[in-house]
Amino acid sequence: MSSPSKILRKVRLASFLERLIQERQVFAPVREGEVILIREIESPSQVVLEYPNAKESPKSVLFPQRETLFWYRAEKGKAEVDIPRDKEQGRVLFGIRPCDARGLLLLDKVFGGDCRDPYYVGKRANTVVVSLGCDDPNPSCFCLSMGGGPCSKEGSDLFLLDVGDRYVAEGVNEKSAALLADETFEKLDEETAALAEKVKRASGASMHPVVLKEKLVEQLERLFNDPVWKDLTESCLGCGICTYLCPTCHCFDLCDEAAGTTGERIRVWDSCQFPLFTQQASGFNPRPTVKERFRQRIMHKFSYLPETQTMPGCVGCGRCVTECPVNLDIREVVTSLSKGNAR
Amino acid sequence: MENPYVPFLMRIEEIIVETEDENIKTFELSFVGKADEERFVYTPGQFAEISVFGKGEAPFGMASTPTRPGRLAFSVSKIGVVTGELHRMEKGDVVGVRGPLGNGYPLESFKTKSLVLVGGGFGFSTLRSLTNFILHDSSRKDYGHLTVIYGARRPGLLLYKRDLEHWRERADLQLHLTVDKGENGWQGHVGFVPDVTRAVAPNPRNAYAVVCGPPAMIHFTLPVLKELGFGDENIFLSLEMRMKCGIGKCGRCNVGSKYICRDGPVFSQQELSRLTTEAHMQEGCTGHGARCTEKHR
Amino acid sequence: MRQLTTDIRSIARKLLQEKKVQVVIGFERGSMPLRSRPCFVRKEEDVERLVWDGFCENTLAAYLPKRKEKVAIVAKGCDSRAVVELIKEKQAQREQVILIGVPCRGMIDRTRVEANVAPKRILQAEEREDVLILKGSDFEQALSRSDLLHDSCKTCTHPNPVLHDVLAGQPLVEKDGDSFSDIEAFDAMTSEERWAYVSKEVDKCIRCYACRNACPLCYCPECFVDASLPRWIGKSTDASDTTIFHLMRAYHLAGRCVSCGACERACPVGVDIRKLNRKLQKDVKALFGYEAGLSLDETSPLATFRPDDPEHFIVNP
Amino acid sequence: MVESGKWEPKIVAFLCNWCSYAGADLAGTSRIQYPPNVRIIRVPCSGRVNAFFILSSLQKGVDGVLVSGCHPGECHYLTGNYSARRRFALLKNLLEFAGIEEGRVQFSWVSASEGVRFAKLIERVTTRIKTLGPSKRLVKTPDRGPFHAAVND
Repeated sequence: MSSPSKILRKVRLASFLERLIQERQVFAPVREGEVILIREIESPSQVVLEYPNAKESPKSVLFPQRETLFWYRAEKGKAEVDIPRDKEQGRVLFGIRPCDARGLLLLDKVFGGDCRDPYYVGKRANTVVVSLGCDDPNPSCFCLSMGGGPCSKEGSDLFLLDVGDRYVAEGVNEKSAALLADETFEKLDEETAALAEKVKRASGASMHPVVLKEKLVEQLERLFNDPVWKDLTESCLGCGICTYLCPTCHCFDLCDEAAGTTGERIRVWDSCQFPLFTQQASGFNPRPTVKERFRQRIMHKFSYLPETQTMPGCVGCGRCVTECPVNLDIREVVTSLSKGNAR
Repeated sequence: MENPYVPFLMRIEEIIVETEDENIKTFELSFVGKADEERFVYTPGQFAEISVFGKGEAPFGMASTPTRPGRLAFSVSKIGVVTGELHRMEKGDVVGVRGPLGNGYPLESFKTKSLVLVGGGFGFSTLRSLTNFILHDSSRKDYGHLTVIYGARRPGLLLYKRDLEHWRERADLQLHLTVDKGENGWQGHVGFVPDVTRAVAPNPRNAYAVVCGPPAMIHFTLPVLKELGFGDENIFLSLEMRMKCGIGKCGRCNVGSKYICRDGPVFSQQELSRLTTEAHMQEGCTGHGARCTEKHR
Repeated sequence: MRQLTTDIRSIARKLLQEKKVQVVIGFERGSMPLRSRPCFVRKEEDVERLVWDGFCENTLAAYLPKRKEKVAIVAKGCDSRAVVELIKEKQAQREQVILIGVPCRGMIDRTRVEANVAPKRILQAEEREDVLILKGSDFEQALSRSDLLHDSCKTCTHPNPVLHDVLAGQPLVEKDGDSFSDIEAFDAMTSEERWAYVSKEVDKCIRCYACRNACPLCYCPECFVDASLPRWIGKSTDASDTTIFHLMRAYHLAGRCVSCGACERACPVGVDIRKLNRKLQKDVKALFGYEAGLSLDETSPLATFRPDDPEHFIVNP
Repeated sequence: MVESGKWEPKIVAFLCNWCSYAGADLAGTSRIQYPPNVRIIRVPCSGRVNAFFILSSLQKGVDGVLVSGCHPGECHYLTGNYSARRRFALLKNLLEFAGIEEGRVQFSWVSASEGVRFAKLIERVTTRIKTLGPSKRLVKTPDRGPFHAAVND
């Protein structure tokens, strides 16, 4: 079902993106100050493709931090509701990393399922994901240990691999057909194909296998009340960095913003690390301190999601490892838990 | 595509002040749109998210019985932003409703069985729905002996006083009301619900127990039921967690691999024991129901 | 650096042996190059985990509020000033805290180090006096330490702990007062330019509250951000709400912020948070002659007043 | 508000109950003319004015905020205006530093007997804010989709 691989020369990338920008919204890594972020681009010159990974994950394109669910006007005795319509013009997520593409896979499962979220599912349907394989992963990356890999194609529609002066483009599914039909793509020759295989094999080597995951799910069940959690989480500040930058974290809050008789119900990101997440009106909070909240994040990603969504809630992108102000390393936490002892 | 976040409109037809401190009111709502009424098929134990436009949403169990068409009833305790606004509303005002949500009580497995409904304080609303449903002519014969044990802190805080009158006159229902502190003119039991349950000692043979109320009451009632011989698979609980989306997406009510809003709120004690021990926290056994919005410690 | 590590370890071991404290909060080696992180030592044999280097950037005083046990904190100059403020604000008792003072030569900003050698990967870093030696798989490079410091450390005028029970290492020569030249330069811009700058910075913010949670003096049980009756600001990253969040957080720290820079170091998206705090710090010094965290018996500026306080800003028609 | 087509600023004034509010009352009873742009909110003391009152007003689209209390030394609660004075000094500097135009937020002392002075104060504050024009910074401009027209009714 996937179309044959082709070549995209780097010199012709700009013209390909130029055409793409005409008909669709193209989101790609751009540099803002010293930080690389995924933003909509107006011109190909903004795109930066030599980058370990963006600071924020591309989930913010399909599941933005603030999204209007509906507008309303409400007066005495009557009310009207109206739902925003998504732009028909499709989106392209260009140049995102395989781990983030894999993150979208989990979001598809969570927001899909029996009771579908029309906002996410609507955007996702007309979005083409073009992922770019990693040839030089960060020391904090551990996608291999989470079932992914620097050249994994999961969650992606068109997979690009940098082999020097060109990219090898592999169509993963029919969604990439329209893009691959563009004339900047050339037939794949033997020599480039061999080069691609070599790069693929080498890409995983620099990433030392870090996380022992086999017996993790049973250990987590057994360790739920183990005092090891107190030591593991004592330095945690309870901020929202790890959940907001995570490509698979999807928890949100619903609230109204109103002025006079009109207003809107919006969805905003929320974090299980914040105390109000489970604070009940009676004052009782089942997760009153940082220990329970940090444990919930680990349990949800490595025990509950594998059971309900058949894949862990972590793709090993390493953002929470590099960005945690107190360097609480999820790899160490998971490794020590799967061995059943404290750090 | 069906949008599970957008509420349909309902109008306030009647407001009943349930408690002497006027803290809990029951709102009788009628459907503004006919199509919404047809679609809203629910069973007792399910809940809905009520939208007060401009203030937000909050989950409430349906206190009305499905056997009474055209109307939904919700009991609202005045405690926060949304409930505060609801308590300021009058007849004719319009609110948004999303639902029915959650799984509701397992009526099929209750059939031909005796039922012991144990409720406390504000948690009694869905048990009222279940009781009225069972007592309705079309379904009373499907169920066996019915015992209702309902307690509150003071007589003035008992909800649904008119229903309690009707129930007292019914021969096919054993009603036990209790209050923590008796007052003059009070004939019912005096004491906590768990102690009254032990005194009433309902027969566990061929019977199910349903417990719904504040975590502390659940925490002390469960051992009594086990003492009386009710097995884990015969005890059902309606759990209380902070909820927002009601459709298992926003992650708030996640306990173990379950979402209380979608996989619950009704669980058998057997299902709960398989969940992580955090599930038992729902029965208030953390020991320190900290009134704690501690931001990071 | 190595001498300080051994000093801290021996002090900690003695404190734990003599049961003076139940926990020593210090730093241990991190899980990544260029990282050290907070650690909580309760047993003597764990004392070996304690280290001291140029990456001990967290403000450990943030772990003090509401802590019941007797605690020892490895404290840089800014940490000690934060502890002074916390004690003045009744978040801890003086006798509950033992401060292991460490004169601080400034902490290294790892984003500056990585930018210096990008795209090369750093596998190991070693500090020798004023030089930071970086080793990668295929390179070795030495950088001068003082250019790589965090902004807060570059303008730091109190490297020596103002309060300590025991001192590790020798006090350093303190530079003269902070000239706030950057704040004066910013003040000189037009209000449109300043508003444009603030709006650009606030636009980066993702409301993760790392700045609030890393701050030693942001310990309110319910922050105004979480309040719902009344709901002061919205929960989304709306520009107006987020601007008010940063303005009010800085305002709530007026006369209390010790300018340790923990907020800026915690921010994942590089918002220039301290500019507002430093403006207030400059004004508090100019208007009320007060500097936060210097002495236990000096009342905080907004908790007192003087009849002849400046009122140049009062409109008199 | 815009009858004659000319923009008229909306100004909120937090007046302390014992002095400034009484001063405003005196101006009224003495039939002294002063611009109508001011909406007066009575507060027990200038010390009660929370910085959020000022910022929330600006966020909701108010064009100017005035806070007025008793002259130092005359405060009904003895020290309310003293602590307010320190807070306002810092707050005013912070807001202007962050880019809120100088003059959007003003502070004054008016005693109960200063009806004339109160009117002159309002005159001066209103003209100052008229020169600044409508307040655009910090205003929260909600997008209400099809209901947008009804936003500012």
